[in-house]
Amino acid sequence: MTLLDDSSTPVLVWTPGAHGPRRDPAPLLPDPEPFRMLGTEAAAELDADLLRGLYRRLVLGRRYNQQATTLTKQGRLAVYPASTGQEACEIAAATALRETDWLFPSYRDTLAAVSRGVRPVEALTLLRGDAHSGYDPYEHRVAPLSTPLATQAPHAVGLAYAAQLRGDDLVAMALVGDGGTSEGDFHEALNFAAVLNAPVVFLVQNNGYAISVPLAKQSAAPTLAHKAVGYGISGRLVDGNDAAAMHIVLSESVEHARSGCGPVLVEAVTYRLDAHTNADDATRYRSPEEVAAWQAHDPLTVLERHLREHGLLDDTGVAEAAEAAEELAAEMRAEFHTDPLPDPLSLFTHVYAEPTSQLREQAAELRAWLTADAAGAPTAVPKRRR
Amino acid sequence: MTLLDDSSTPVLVWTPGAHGPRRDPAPLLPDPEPFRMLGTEAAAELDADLLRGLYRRLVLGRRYNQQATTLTKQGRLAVYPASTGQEACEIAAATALRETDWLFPSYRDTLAAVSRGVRPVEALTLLRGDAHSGYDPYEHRVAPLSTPLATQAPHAVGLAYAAQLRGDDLVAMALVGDGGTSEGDFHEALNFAAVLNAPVVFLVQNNGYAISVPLAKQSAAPTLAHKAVGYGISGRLVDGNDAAAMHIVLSESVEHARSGCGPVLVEAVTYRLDAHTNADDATRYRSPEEVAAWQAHDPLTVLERHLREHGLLDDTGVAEAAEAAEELAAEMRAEFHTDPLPDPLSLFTHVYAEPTSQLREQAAELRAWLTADAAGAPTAVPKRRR
Amino acid sequence: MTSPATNAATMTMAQALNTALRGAMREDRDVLVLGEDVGTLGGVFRITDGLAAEFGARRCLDTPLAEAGILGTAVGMAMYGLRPVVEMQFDAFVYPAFEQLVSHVAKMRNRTAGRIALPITIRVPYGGGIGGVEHHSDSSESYYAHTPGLHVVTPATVGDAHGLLRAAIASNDPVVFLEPKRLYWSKDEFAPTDTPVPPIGRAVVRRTGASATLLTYGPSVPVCLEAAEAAKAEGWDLSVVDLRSLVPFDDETVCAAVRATGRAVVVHEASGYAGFGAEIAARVSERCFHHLAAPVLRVTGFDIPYPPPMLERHHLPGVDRILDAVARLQWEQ
Amino acid sequence: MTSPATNAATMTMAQALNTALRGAMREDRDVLVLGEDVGTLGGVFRITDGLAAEFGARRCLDTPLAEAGILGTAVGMAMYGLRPVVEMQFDAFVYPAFEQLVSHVAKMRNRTAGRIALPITIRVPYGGGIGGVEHHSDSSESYYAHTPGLHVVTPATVGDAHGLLRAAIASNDPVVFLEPKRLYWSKDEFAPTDTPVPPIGRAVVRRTGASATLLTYGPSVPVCLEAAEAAKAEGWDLSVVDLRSLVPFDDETVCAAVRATGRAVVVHEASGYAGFGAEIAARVSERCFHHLAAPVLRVTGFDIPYPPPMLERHHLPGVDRILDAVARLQWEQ
Ligand SMILES: Cc1ncc(C[n+]2csc(CCOP(=O)(O)OP(=O)(O)O)c2C)c(N)n1
Ligand SMILES: Cc1ncc(C[n+]2csc(CCOP(=O)(O)OP(=O)(O)O)c2C)c(N)n1
Ligand SMILES: [Mg+2]
Ligand SMILES: [Mg+2]
Repeated sequence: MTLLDDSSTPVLVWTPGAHGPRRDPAPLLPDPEPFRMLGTEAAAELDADLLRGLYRRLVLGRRYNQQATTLTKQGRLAVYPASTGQEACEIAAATALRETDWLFPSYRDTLAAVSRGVRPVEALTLLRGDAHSGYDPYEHRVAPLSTPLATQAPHAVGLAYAAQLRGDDLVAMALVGDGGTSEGDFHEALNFAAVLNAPVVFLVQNNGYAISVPLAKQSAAPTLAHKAVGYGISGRLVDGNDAAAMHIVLSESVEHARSGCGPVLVEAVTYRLDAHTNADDATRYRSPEEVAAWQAHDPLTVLERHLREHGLLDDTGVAEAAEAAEELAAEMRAEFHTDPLPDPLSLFTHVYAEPTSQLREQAAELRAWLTADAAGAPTAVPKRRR
Repeated sequence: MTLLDDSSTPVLVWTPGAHGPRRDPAPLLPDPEPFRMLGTEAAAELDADLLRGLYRRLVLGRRYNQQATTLTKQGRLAVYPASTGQEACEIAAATALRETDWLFPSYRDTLAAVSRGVRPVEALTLLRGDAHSGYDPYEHRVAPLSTPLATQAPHAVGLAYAAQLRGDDLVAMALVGDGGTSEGDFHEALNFAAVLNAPVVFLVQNNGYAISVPLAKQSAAPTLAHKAVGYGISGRLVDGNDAAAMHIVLSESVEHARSGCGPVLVEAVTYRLDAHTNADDATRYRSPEEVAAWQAHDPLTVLERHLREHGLLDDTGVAEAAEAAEELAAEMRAEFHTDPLPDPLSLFTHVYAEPTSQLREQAAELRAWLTADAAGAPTAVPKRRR
Repeated sequence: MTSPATNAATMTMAQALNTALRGAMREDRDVLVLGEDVGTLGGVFRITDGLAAEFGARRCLDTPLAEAGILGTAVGMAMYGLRPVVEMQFDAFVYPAFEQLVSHVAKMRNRTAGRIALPITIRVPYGGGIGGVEHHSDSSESYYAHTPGLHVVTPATVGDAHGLLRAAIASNDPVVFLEPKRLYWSKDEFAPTDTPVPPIGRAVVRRTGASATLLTYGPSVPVCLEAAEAAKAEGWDLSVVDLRSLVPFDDETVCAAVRATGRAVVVHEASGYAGFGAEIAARVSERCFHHLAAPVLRVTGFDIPYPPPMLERHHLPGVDRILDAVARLQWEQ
Repeated sequence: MTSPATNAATMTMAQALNTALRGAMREDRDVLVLGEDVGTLGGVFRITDGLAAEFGARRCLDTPLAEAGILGTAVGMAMYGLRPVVEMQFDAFVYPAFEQLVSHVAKMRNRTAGRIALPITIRVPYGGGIGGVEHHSDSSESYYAHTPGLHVVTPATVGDAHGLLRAAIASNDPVVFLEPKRLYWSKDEFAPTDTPVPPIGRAVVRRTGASATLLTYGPSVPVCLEAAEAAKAEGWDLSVVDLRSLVPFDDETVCAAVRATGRAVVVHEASGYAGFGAEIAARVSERCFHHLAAPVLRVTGFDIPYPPPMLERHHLPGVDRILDAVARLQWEQ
């Protein structure tokens, strides 16, 4: 079935008489316009529960972003890269996957992790600063947040391949930013996935910027989804601020991959409404007008408008969602109220399965210093071991 | 003119109302079949001198490959990756460029370098083993042969950008193999070239294999030329064994780049008739039938047949070309007749502009050992400095 | 640390670096800056602030997000005669460009027998102590120092930041220029015009003492100076040598300073194992063997991945650990 | 070097490595091999010969030509419970995968507090002496040894090649497995079934002598043994320690061997500056200070890019240079 099946027929090389494309590129190309549901006629057919569920998740997601941002102001988080404005993408990444599937998030995607069940405090541990990764990746099948951009994309391919080799039903989804698509690892991951026919969905959240660098300085492609054809896989273009469209396109893509039809590259066109992180000054590189234009297309507004217009949401529904969101926020505040006290000696515990003798020596040294410290060493050279 | 002009209009971000492709992908896509001239009706219109020139170069190129291979058997070359069967590509890379342009060859492309004027002995120095690079890159504007695959592609982009910045008329051509297209550097180079609108032509010689790995295990793309669209540049597909088609497509691509229309990705479909190198055993991974099929499509045969059929070549012409080729071969044999005696102390001369004090110490050490050696140190511990 | 001079002003190391770039770009139109966010934003640390405005977006170039591409492009630029200054956004993001660095940047002059020179400056904000999340606090100098063909320098003062960066840009060899990010906001009086450009390859003795010698560089220099102050209370008078240049190495200054005291401690942030301190300790032990009253000790980061912010203070060599090492220099003999 | 045993056969190191891979794949279906040309061709050095035929193309996987992709894919495989053995075709072609190696492979266990283990073996044919063109003879062990989270081993004998590779594949940590390519065709009697798997982290004393101790590993082990033979004529009786494991380091064995003679020379092929020998010399100088009658000397490759084939013999530490260093160990004292 796959290209590399043991039993495969002799490898195809183009022969002089058959030089044409090995596959028809036409079906791989994305639609010229991003796929949209909300605001279209087709939207009327959508399942009301699905939409209401997406709405509640969006409200939660927005509140999550706000609360995390507030935590940075209170010094409870060292830094926070908000996904405000991108919540529809983050959430759909979770709703499109089965529990047994895997998510490979990038550093901005804590909301996607939370949407898969990771507790906010664990998803945010990296950004609080007490540990590198706060959650057990195997619990909800969420790989650790990847800070080096696009480097987790090949991991998704390897994991999906391994599952396929074992005969397990599993799709891996890797999240990358528009900037991340420029990295070599992105290219290599797509190519490996295509050649291995690994069940992977690559979701590019094109939010228009890589920190300060706009898309026009990042890529000259017609759309980022057009990159798919260069790997022989399907490209999809979707409105990333349309939660229904996101859910549908990602679900279709996941099923495409799951059914053995190969990986899919999805470009979601969206916008980062907040600055890159709380430490960034976005006014240096984009205009208030631009931000305002996108605010009008806020995924939450778009969905709420649709729901209200179709009589699927009333003030009670809004209030209920808001209440759930407040609960989440309160839980986050409570979790972050206390300062974590990571154990300094934990520095040595997980470098290797067993600490080397070198690390044992160093741990002993640190222990001695900590003890001297606690005992209050003489004042002239405080804390020094004697 | 370029995307990054200082005076450029505010950067384009997709606005909610204008989500469609930023450029029409259709003109970027390669033709479904490789472009061919020889054997087509259009071939009759071709300039006879051009064709005869290509023929003479092909004959020379073939002889060059044979002679170099012979030199490995005689131990005069450490290793030789022949471009036998790919001579039309190698040669067209030279004929399509102006003297002021630059070529960035890969490790297999010594023939392309020689076709630009580099002396065979200098082009082959790396493979003889007396020095890393035998020619002055500035003399014929040929970058050193690049062994780490695809890594020279970004160099071509940087050089082309620098020339553009200085207002110099220059095109850079980078040669990559089908295997090399999988490397991250290939991707990054194409993307940089596209975004910077740098005048670069990327020529991929798709010879069906990366050592033993066939194209089907390297890429699932419709054609490698289809990768162009993902960068927003033009892709061209051409029969790499048709010297006329190669010359025309590369010339057009070079002029496309020169005139500021952006980089071009050209895929030449060809075949490596010899093994990967003299040290490789190609029977391990491909059948005699496959090789035979391609032998029938040998670029030299194809062109000779065309020339004879159109009365542009007779036995005298063939003999003349063969004679010139024999001269080249004789020259190569003469050049390689003697063993080079590289100076051991040259090891230290070009690490930095000025040797560091560390290197001066080490050079002195080596000098002392060499002197002791020459003086014939006592036998018990021969060559040891006392 | 520099003495007040005419037209001196107080500036931060970040400003001094910016001044150096601006000065080099004004004097030589072949100098250009490229990297992620270096243009409109002026870099995440604002080191390139204002350069795009003054010199245009093509000479202070916001590139796509791909470090191998950035460095590889710089190689091509340098082949054509430009003097590119590359900004790597953070230490760990040099790694994607490692092949370009090792296989091309470091080797190009050598492999072309001197025909192609690559006057590229690679600026790398490095080291910890600023509460950065993982991959933002690496000290990777050992990788570069072990790669023949690269110069490796790192300033510890505002004046040296300016001078060494000017020297790096003026060098006809590639220079890995390591900027201690936790010193970006350190301040000093300093006059760019009066300050001579220090030659690459010279260490400087920041403090002369008679008891023992601390050998250090970059972010650990102020820590060692602090330790030297604190050591006075113990009756130790410490020398502090700021290497400034890891490649080439100033054997002369270092060995003289060690021989003068007969005792030495090497201090750096990077993990100790096969770290640059091993080279310092090995050289000094070999070259000053008969002058040494005690083994050369190393105070370094542990052999662990750089820790999360809340634990980094335990990892970084501080005054106490340095004094502890000094105390172990076998004074009883 | 191993003593003849039951069912012993003479084989090359290449065959021993192949035997180890085959054995591991037979015993554990989670073991898989991936890399460039490892399948149909059996690798350019034929180390994976026959594995695709026996275990199928999906367990001995010819990948696309992209080293970061290969190693990154292996990371994902390992996350899912497989035990990938990656072949890097040549030493210098690890560099494109450096970010995956340093930022993920080395750190994954640590950054996930032990939740994700990466039992990946990264096989790297390394070192010179085979007349390879540029980028085919690098000794890059120092880069790996300085990266916490990686084990780094290198065999010098046929038996160790087998045993250490089995140990590497069995390890729950990532192991950089450096194969001295010029020893691929070295032969020895050896019985895979009888030979115990040596634990990673133990050095072995290959020769015991009283005059001085040579500390070495990988391709330099046979050279040192040869030097020790030649030294007899000078009246020197040399110990030779084969480190086998660079990380972890066997301080016990090494220090005992150095203390026993009071003199030591470190030998390796890699450039000396900030090379792994610096770590050995620094550790030994620190830990055996009062036992040392002379400084620890280093005999290494020069601080230059690896030279072209015709000059490599001048660069590589040979018997003469080793004996010259031994002669400089201050015997007159
Ligand atoms: C390999 C690498 N290079 C550089 C960085 C520094 N960096 C962090 S975020 C960022 C921009 C990312 O842009 P994009 O991929 O579009 O994602 P977004 O921030 O928009 O979510 C950069 C350059 C990094 N994390 N990793
Ligand atoms: C970065 C890198 N990885 C691996 C190699 C080893 N290698 C040399 S040639 C080759 C195959 C190249 O295939 P392709 O790009 O198709 O070029 P061709 O040999 O067909 O001309 C490989 C894997 C290399 N030179 N560089
Ligand atoms: Mg973005
Ligand atoms: Mg090929």
